[in-house]
Amino acid sequence: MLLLSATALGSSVAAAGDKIGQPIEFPHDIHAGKMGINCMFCHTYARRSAVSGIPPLKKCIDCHENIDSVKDKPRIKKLFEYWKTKQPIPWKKVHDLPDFVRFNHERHIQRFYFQQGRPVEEVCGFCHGDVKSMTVAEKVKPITMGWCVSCHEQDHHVDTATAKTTNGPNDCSYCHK
Amino acid sequence: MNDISRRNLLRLLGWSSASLALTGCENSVESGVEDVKSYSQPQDFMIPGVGIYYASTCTQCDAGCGIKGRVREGRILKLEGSPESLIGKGRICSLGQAAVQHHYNPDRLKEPLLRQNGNLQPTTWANAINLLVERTHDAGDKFAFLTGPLSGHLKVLIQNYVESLGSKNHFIYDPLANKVNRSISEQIYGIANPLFQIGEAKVILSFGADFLDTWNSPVHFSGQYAQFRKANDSKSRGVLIQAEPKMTLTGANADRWIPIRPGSDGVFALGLVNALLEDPAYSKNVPAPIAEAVRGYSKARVDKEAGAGGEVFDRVLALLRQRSPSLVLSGPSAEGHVHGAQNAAAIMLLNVVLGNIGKTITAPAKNPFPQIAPAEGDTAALSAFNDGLAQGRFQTVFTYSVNPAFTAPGFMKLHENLKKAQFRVAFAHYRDETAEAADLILPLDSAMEDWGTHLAAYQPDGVQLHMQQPLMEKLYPDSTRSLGDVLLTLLKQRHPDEYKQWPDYYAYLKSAMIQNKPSFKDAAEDDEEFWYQTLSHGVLNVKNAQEQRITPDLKSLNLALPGSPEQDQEYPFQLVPSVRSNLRDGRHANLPWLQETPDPLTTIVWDSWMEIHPATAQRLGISEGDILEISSKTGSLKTQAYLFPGLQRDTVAIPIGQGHEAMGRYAKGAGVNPMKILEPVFEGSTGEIAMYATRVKIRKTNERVNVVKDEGWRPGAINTQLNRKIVVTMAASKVAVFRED
Amino acid sequence: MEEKDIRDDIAWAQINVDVLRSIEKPRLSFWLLFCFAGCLFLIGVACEVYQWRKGLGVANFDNPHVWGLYIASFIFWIGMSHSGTLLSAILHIIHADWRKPIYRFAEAMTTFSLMTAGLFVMVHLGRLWKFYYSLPYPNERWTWPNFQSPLLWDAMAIFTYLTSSILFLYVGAIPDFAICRDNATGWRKHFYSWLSLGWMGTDRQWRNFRVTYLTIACFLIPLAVSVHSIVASDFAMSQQPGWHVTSFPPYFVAGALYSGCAAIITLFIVLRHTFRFEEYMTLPILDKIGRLTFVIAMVWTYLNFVEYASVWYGDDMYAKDLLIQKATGPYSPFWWTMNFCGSVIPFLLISKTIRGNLTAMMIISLLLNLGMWLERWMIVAPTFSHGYYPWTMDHNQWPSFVQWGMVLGSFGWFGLLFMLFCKLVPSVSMYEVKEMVYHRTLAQKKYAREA
Amino acid sequence: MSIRTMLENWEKYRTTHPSGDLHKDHPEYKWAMAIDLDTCTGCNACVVACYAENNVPVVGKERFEHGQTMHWIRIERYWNDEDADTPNQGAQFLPMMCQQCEAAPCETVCPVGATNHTPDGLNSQIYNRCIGSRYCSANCPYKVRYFNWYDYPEQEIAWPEPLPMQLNPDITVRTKGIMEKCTFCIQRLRTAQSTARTEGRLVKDGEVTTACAQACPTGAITFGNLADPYSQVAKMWRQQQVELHKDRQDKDKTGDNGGVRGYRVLEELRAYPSIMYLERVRDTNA
Repeated sequence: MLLLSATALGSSVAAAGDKIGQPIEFPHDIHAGKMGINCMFCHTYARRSAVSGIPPLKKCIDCHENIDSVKDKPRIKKLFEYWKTKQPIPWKKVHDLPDFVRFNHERHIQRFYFQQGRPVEEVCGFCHGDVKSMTVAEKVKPITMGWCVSCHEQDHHVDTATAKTTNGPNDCSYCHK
Repeated sequence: MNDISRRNLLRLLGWSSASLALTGCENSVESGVEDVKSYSQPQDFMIPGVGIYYASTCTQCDAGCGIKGRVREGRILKLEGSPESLIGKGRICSLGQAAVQHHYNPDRLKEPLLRQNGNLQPTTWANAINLLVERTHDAGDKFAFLTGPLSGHLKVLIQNYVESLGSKNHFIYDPLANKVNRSISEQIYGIANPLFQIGEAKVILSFGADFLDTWNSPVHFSGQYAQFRKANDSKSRGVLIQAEPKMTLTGANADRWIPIRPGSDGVFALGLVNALLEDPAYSKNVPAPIAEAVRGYSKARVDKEAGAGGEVFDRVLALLRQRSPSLVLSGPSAEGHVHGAQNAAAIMLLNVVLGNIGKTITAPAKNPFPQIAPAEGDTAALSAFNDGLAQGRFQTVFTYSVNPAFTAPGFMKLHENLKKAQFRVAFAHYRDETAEAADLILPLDSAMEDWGTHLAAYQPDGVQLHMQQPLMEKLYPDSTRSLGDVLLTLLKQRHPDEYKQWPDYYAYLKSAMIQNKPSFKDAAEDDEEFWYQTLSHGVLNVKNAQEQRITPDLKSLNLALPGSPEQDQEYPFQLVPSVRSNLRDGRHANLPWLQETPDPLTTIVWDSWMEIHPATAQRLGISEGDILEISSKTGSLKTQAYLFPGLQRDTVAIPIGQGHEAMGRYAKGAGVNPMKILEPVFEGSTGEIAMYATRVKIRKTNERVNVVKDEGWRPGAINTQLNRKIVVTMAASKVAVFRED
Repeated sequence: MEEKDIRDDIAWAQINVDVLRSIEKPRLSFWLLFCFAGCLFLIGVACEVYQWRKGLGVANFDNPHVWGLYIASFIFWIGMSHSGTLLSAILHIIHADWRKPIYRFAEAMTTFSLMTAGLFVMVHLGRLWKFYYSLPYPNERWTWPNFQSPLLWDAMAIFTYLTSSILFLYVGAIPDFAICRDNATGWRKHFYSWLSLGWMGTDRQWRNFRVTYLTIACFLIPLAVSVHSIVASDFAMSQQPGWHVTSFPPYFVAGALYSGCAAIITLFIVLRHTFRFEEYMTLPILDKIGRLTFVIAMVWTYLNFVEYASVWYGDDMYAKDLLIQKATGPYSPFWWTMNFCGSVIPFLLISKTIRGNLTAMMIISLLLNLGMWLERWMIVAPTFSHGYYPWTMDHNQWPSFVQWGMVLGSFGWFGLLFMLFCKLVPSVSMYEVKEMVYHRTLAQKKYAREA
Repeated sequence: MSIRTMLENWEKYRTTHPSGDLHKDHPEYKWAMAIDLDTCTGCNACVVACYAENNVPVVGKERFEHGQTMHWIRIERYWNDEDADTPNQGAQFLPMMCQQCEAAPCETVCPVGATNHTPDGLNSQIYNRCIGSRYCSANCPYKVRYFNWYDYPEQEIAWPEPLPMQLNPDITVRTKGIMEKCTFCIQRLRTAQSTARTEGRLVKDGEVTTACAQACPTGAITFGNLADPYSQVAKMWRQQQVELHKDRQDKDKTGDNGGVRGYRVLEELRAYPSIMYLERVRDTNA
């Protein structure tokens, strides 16, 4: 039995910080870092929906149509091939929570970015790490329940009229579906 | 918004995650395992993780409620009622809810099948179309097309096609048709489908009209029923009286349920008429000859023939006198006899006598589009179709949205007769019984993938046109097609220049709608905008639809009712092939949700059963779960017994819709099909199949099973509350009335 | 002058020989029983594997019958466990000498039936592989089990009881391990010298030994009582008709002692035969156990009656309905058998001749335990068949072979452990039997002198 | 990790009886229902709607026969004793689902706290915490908790391809060994609450409803926030003189409830259910 539990405990921790092979090695370092583009310019759904989704192909094209300097780069070529065939790019999920977890991007961004006006690097980076320093995204934070709880159990002073609690919801049913 | 961008809009994403959702509660945080896709070119309002509602029309039954489908990540997840629809008014029934399971059904046809040397082989659409063309080009009157009830532009296309082949053989068949009712309404009210203002009535006397579950437009009636039951300052709580041999769901909700002898409805009604006419206040409503004709129907006679006279009769009479307006409805159990028309006439006469015309029975608004107006079916059409086959008059036969091989009564031998046609084509979603008998099976788009326009036969409050539009990408884009597209292709072969302007059914619909734009309420100026409006609302209200009035006509009213039949010793029981709302005529028997949902009255699932009255059962030594052999003059079947008090004593009931021999894993082999033992009896004036006129005998076999049902297993014939406060009942007279705030 | 519990002219050396022989070469019947138990156990294992892979449905649970034989047997085995330790401890404190030859295996019985009970909690779980959620261990999620749940109290109480009764058993056996060590050779020598913790039999060791033993004994008595009261609260704390009864804790404890004594009688006879213990497990002792059993049986009968009466005269219609159902419904055969075995059969024990007849006692003890097992089942099952809610009442449910298989398996598992124990540990406490012999011989010398 | 959290969490599991001051117990939301048995026709629309919304598996004939069905809401049909002859007044229908009790018998007994009370007055079920001791179901007076006796998702009958595409992504598909039950469509509630919170307001009445209430063709089911005195459901509870924190309503103490129809099933068990039923009505003149 103990052995059983040991394995069960062990399995709940996923490997952190390893690079994942993506169809296109997307350079976050250039976009977010060098160009300093706001995360939510591309990840536009994160503030409007529980799931952040993936930026639609159109987003990439709209800009890259007009950036001739990099048109011949292999990654961009590949991008336009997908666009021509109207095929969605089969990205791999980097931060994939279990099916029984309900994580709400919208609430976090609305609260910390829009209500408290914290810098986007901090708000997004808190869970996704310093994306500026990565090409394709890497999972650097454990995002296990314990890690979530480490915030939700603490008191955060919030001075907006609407927020009723001083920390996130602690009730199981808010995050478990 | 054109077809192409619409397809993009529905571009699927996250299919894989859908199937992975089955991993449930055991997995942990992952990285780089699942795929995540994005729309390539989404509309602004398409947000992953947020459901979007698209308006469409429910095609599960012919009521035609408007629906809104919740689409997420390009998948249709759930249907809700559309508040804009005047029929459903935002509500939806169990059938409608289950429609998504037709779309995602694992047994859907995924490719055209052609019969080659005896068995069905996969073939291509191109090949199929060629076959259709060559087998029909000189078919002429040797061509027959059997469909279910139709309306909208699909009806136009089908009719045009049949016409273009020079054939007159378009048969519209509806196994559950209320044709008798329509024809008598036509005769008395001058309108086939008058509106029943159930909400306005203070007392309803219904002769087997199961308006809450299976009759005409159940969801709409249910909404009205809620008003009917509500007491407020202006009106008292409505009283429902149901007279029928087998308790329907409506009967189960009645304040007084009267088990009258099958077919004696007319007698009961005329008894009431006769009693009412003694009062001049009522007699002024009817001409003398009628009063003369009904003179004979005394209370005593009603008691003798209907088995429901005496005190019950007086109660009903008193209520009808005290509470006006009332409403009297005639249902299938009254009409499904040789003298069904007379029964219906007698019942509707009661409405005239009570002066309900114009109060609770009103005329619908006039439909300005005769072309796309609903074409309702009947069972006489099946007989005609069957005769044609039997005489070998039809060489090429098409079927669509019907399953005659399953629903046709056994005595018709339709299955054999079908073989006489050389080329049988089934436009189908499943390999049902009819498809199995066909030479060519053509897989159609599901209702969630197809376009269409619908006009309801029972249309309350004006005229409303319902749009049907795809709620998601085709599951099998290359192998299923819309019937509309197929017909257009075929029509182009016949009259190229007439039809060449429309690339496909979608374009045809769109242009047709835009053509009719002027006749719709607040339609946008710009065509594209109007079309967008049409799709987003799903319904179009017809501008100042012309009102109609009812002037009852009691001339040539046939009230000649037969006396009570003498006891048949050999076949002592009357068979009621009852209709289950969730299976209907059996077209939904392959939906797991509906099979698993208990029948409201018996709570039995996944099977058929025969209902028999506990007292009768005791007399015959039958107990629950005994396998019985029920035989009529034309055949016999075996099923389990269920003791059910809601029956007239010498009546037994077997629900229809089960007993499929094909149609996929969920339907096949579940239960039995009572249609197969119906006697060849037809309604006198309309030639409809008399569904309720079959007599049977019962033999107890020595087999026994556990009846699979939801109610608990306890000793005792019926399931009571054991004096525990679970369902509490209050007398209407006691109920406190609250003012609506 | 009353009959002695055991002959007092047995030489101490003789005792060692007799007892140690049981560890080396028992009768053939021992091995037969051993294999039989093994087979039963394998059946249980097979059922568990099947259930683990398919899900609990194969055990024919349903809504409302969410509990079944597993919980019933769980209570039964917990009950079993009461005889040994409790009796041994109580009798030790009141200096009832006749306990000495039998308490060792009784305590072993306690330990092993507790282990068996534990197994049932496990196989009962829907997600056995997640059972550790119910342990209060600090974790990064900052989640804890629900300390309100009687099930959690159970887990803790049982665990405490198990550890302390193991301790009691072990401590009591140290001097005997030493004897074994001195007489054994080969691996056994190492084994026993390891167990006997360098026991030399010095005065100091004896003194400490007495104190320790007495302390544990005193500690065990309240513990044992509490354990079964807590198990009873699984039901008493719930809200269901037939369970929500105040008198459950004492009722359960009595039932536990009852089945425990019956079990002692059974094993007493078995051991006496297989290990040729006629000299030590003598009829006078059996006679005393018989009397004890009868007394406890009467206590149980009384409490049982109290339960029925309080339901019958109380105004809880639900509980009353249920009681009527038990007596007349589909469960009635078992219910009446239960009452018969539990309350009528024990009256046979009044007769001294029966108490002295091994076969009779064997049969009686088995019947009593059958009754006790049925009692547990009749507490659990009917409440589900005929609870508060009329719609879900279901009188047509029967445990599947999987459940029955596991019940058999549990007896096998218990048998295996117990017989293994007897093979490794002297199942009669040698040093205490010697005390008996010693004291009595002294006493007789005294008589002689006075005469 | 601290003892403080342990005690806090523990406290959270503890079910206290409603104090009578709704705003103390539930400052923002207290989800509740009112079901009118006079307009409920027993048509089963709610049942199928629930299957569609909550990924409830179909179990098939054999499992159903063993009483291992999973429907979260069931339509019950009772007769009177005298109906055995002729049911003159029809049948008695009752939609029964989890009553979301305020002092829920199931909550206190769960060994792992997988079912506990939420701030908005729901009786939540945390699937991935459940170890399947089934104590909750054993202690439920209404027997409305359903256990996954088999790995239903893996059963061929439940979701053969492509049926899984219909599954609602907002709610888990439960695997074997887990207890489940009606949640008042918590996924809908949470979404609505999150939107409201973002807009800095509370959920409006009628903004969110359960699948069963939305489908009901006669509108017999009313769902809403009892803590909002202006919500439809709160009005009905007031009108029917049913108070959440009472195990015996004042109007019933006289024996004659003065024609007010509201009642709660097995109220005397002091579980304080959140679903009020309105008595079925029959006209004795008929």
